[in-house]
Amino acid sequence: MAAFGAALTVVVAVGLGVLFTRWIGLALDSATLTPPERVPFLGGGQPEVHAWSRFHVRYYAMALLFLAFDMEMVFMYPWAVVFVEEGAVALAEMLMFIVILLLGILYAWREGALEWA
Amino acid sequence: MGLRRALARLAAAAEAPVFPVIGAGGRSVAGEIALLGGVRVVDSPRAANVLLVVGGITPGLLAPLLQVHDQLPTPRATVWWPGEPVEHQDLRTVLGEVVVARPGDGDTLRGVFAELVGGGRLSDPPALPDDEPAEWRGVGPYGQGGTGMTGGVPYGRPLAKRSPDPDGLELDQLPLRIGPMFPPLPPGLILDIALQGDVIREVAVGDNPFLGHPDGPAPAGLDTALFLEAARRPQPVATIELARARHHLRWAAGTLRLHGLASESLRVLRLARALRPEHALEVETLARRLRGRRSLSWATRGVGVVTPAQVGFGPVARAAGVAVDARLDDPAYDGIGFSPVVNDGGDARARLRQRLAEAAQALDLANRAGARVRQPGPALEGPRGPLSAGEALPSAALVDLLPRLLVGQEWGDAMTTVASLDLDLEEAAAGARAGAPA
Amino acid sequence: MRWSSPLGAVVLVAGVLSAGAYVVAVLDVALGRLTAAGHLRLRHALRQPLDETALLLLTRPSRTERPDAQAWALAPALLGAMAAAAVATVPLGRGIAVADVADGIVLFGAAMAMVMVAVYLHGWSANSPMPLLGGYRFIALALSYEMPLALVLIAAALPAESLSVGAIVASQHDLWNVVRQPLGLPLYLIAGAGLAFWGPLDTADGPDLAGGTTAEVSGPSRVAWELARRFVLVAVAVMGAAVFLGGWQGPMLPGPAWMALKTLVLLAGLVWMAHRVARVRLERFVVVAWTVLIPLALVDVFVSGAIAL
Amino acid sequence: MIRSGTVDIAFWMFSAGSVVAAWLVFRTDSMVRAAYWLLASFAGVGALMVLLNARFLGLVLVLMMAGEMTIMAVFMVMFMMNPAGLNPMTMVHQHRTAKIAGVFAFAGLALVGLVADFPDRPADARRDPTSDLGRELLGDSMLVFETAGVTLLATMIGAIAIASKRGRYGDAEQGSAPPALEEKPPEPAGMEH
Repeated sequence: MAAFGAALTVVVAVGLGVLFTRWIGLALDSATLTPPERVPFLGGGQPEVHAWSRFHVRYYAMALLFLAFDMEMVFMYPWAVVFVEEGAVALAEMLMFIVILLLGILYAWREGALEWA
Repeated sequence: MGLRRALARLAAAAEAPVFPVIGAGGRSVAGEIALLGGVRVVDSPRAANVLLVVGGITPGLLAPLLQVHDQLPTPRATVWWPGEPVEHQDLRTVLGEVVVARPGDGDTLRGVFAELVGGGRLSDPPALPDDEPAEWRGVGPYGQGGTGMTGGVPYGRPLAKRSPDPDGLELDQLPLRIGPMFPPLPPGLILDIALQGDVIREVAVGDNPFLGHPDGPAPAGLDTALFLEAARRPQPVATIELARARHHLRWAAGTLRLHGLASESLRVLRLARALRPEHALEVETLARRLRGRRSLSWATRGVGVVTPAQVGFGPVARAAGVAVDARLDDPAYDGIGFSPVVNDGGDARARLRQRLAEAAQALDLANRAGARVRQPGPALEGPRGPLSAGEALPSAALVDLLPRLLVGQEWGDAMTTVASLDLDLEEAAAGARAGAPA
Repeated sequence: MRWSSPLGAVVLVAGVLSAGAYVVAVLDVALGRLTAAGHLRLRHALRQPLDETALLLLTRPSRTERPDAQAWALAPALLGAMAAAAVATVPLGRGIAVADVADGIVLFGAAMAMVMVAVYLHGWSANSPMPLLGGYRFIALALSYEMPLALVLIAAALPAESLSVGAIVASQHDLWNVVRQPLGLPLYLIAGAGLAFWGPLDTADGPDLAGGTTAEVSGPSRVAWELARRFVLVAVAVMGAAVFLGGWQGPMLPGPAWMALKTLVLLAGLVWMAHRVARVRLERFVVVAWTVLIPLALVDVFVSGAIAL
Repeated sequence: MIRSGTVDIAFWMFSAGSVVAAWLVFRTDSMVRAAYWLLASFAGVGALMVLLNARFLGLVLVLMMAGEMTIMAVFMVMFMMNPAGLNPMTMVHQHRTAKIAGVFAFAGLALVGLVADFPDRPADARRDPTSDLGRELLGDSMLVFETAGVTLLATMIGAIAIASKRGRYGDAEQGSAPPALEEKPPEPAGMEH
């Protein structure tokens, strides 16, 4: 548990350290910006609308595939720990599990689901 | 304040981050900026402290220039390389503190930057008035400018509207006017893009900012000026071919930068700057090396396919497998073993290979041509296509091609495609004038 | 000083990250100049990163019209913090580890999964089209590299019979994983370049988006972001050195020196790659990641497993 | 070993943090913020699990939720109008039902907590829960584990079949009737093969 405490300390400290970099700049110059200075860069023009919008993510099918795969990966961590101890059974079992999931990738690839919609 | 002084001392020795804006007649010097000592060209005005305006500012470029100027964070300064002749807007009347320098003068630029950082020079004030894009403060139920879920102008701008998509999802489409100072695009190109996700749904080419000036662009300011000159007066073949090789290498440098190979791009620019016919072997090696670069092929293969039916001239057509070249009918090239280089595929990869091979071939021809002089008369093959008196210059036709090419492309592919066509908006404007009935 | 005491831990990790980030910047300038001009000036390379940082600190941070300011500020801090968490799991010498926990590579994986959150927030928060596209591109990239990244680390854990990085280092006493599992390191470096959106996988901050998620970032915020991003690169290299190059083990030199040397080798390789390999076309990379990299990573797991038995 | 007092403080801090973050999910107008407040809440729960010595599960929760919440954010932004909350709105609807359901759920869970007789079988703190989990997966729960594989495959195929419009043989909607959500004239089916 001490190790986790140390890791947490480090995370917080480095995060604050990076934030501090920004603070140096703000301390040196805190003048306000005019609206034209705040216009998003498009090469000289002004945007007509806010960029925040219902963004059409072209890889949504791949994102769904990832959800399933992410789940699969989680099973592999504990498997890896006991792998040598359990021997060939573990290898065979995981092989079966993975082959089933590879079918999923194969299907997705055949359906063109990995490409931009 | 001690910290500030210490930082300023360090910062004054840094490379000056420069955002270049290329105006009329500026293309020919633009390639040199990246090679100036102590200067770094950046991709966005937000990363720059010095705005470098090269060439003349036409009326169409003025408003975008002021906008980009204000997007530079303070401390900022503006340096202007007006070039000859100063027939356009005098920048000093619209931007208060402009330092005018001779084109290619890196020392003044460095000096301005050092003064700016050292505190000896005040940062430029904003050029545009302190106005909101739209009246919104105090409007709406929370004073945010909007109404309901998607109505009104919250914080000064409306929300995007939905629009059908071949994918079947009716999601928002961002109407974006990109350019004329967007680094991945050629200077002056304005694209009105309807962007849905990262895919381009509609494209219209905006008004060419180089058009509309009473005199039009001066041909002397074009980056193909030497070729236009050669179309009218006798010119040694070696000079023409050397200029062609240089042109293609500069273009290749821009393409390499776009594909994330900035240092390689500088190396090619360096080669282009000091190019002599003796460099034939070096250019040959470069062409072979880049041809063998898998990653580069991978990023450009199949992107932006142009068929011979769409473009029937210049390197673009030759990259699509058509052996068309004005030099074939040019007596000046008889007997020095010229035959056009051809690639197939017509995609961005083919165009990269095509231009690199043509650069190598041009140096080869320059060596073989000796003191041979080309006489005006037949059409001259310029680096983008044939140039003949009274006809439209090649860029004009290539710009017209954009809408059809870009629709349906992902953003990065679209940028690759535009870069691979080697457009010059100024030439397109000059060509439009030349092609117009008198 | 005990390295798991709060002060010791912070000094160790912040020191490794800062030193590594500086080395990356120097290598980047040096290799860039070597490629561009064929020669290098060491003094220039050593000074350049410091000068540039000073300039950025004196430059005013920009703001867009209506950004999500808090999330925008949070993004670099989160990115840097996650790099710190990743480095904390790695033993840098015999007994020099901040958090060599039993589930080390899971902690590393969790920290690196948060990178996606940080980069997306950085792109989203500006409320500007180019950063937005950059943020969304990174998600596509992250969803593609994350699986190979986790799988090659799992493969390395097989012979160690433990998820702890210390145990993985110890398991390489006789033979380094780079030899025992030849597929591991290349796959790991590809995924690692993706993690730090570095070189050929810099699709999020690329020049075709005028800087992508950094297109609206100037001054100190830019320092914070570039620093955090280099921290991630360093974390990738440190972990790679431990998991594939035998970590702190080696003859003659003390452990930390070996670790530094191996990390340096990997960092130099990553920087070299950035100057050498063109940026990928994302759409193509995604397909290749799923149809080639993931199956290869699975092969790596099974071959490594079969060898470990 | 850290003194138990520190662990207690950490426990309460993470608990409070999780609850506050979960509450903020409904207080923000931005879909991205909502998703990431939820992630923060999950991360707090993950930390609690680590404190309870379920280290693997705690870390894996964070690992998975980082990806999952990002995907959720992306999908929410895709389909919600006004995804960034530029015009203020409320994330809470059907107040009366929600209040009643909330009170009942809380009371029920609290009751279980107070009344139930939890087994008191402290596990050996030195045992590694991760390897125990691995042995379980390869032993008694092997069938569950393999069933999970098949379920995930079904999930993948189902998700792609539903979400992807472009199919192997062309447009997936070609020849199919549109869903009866809106009044639309049915498209002539089977015009092209």
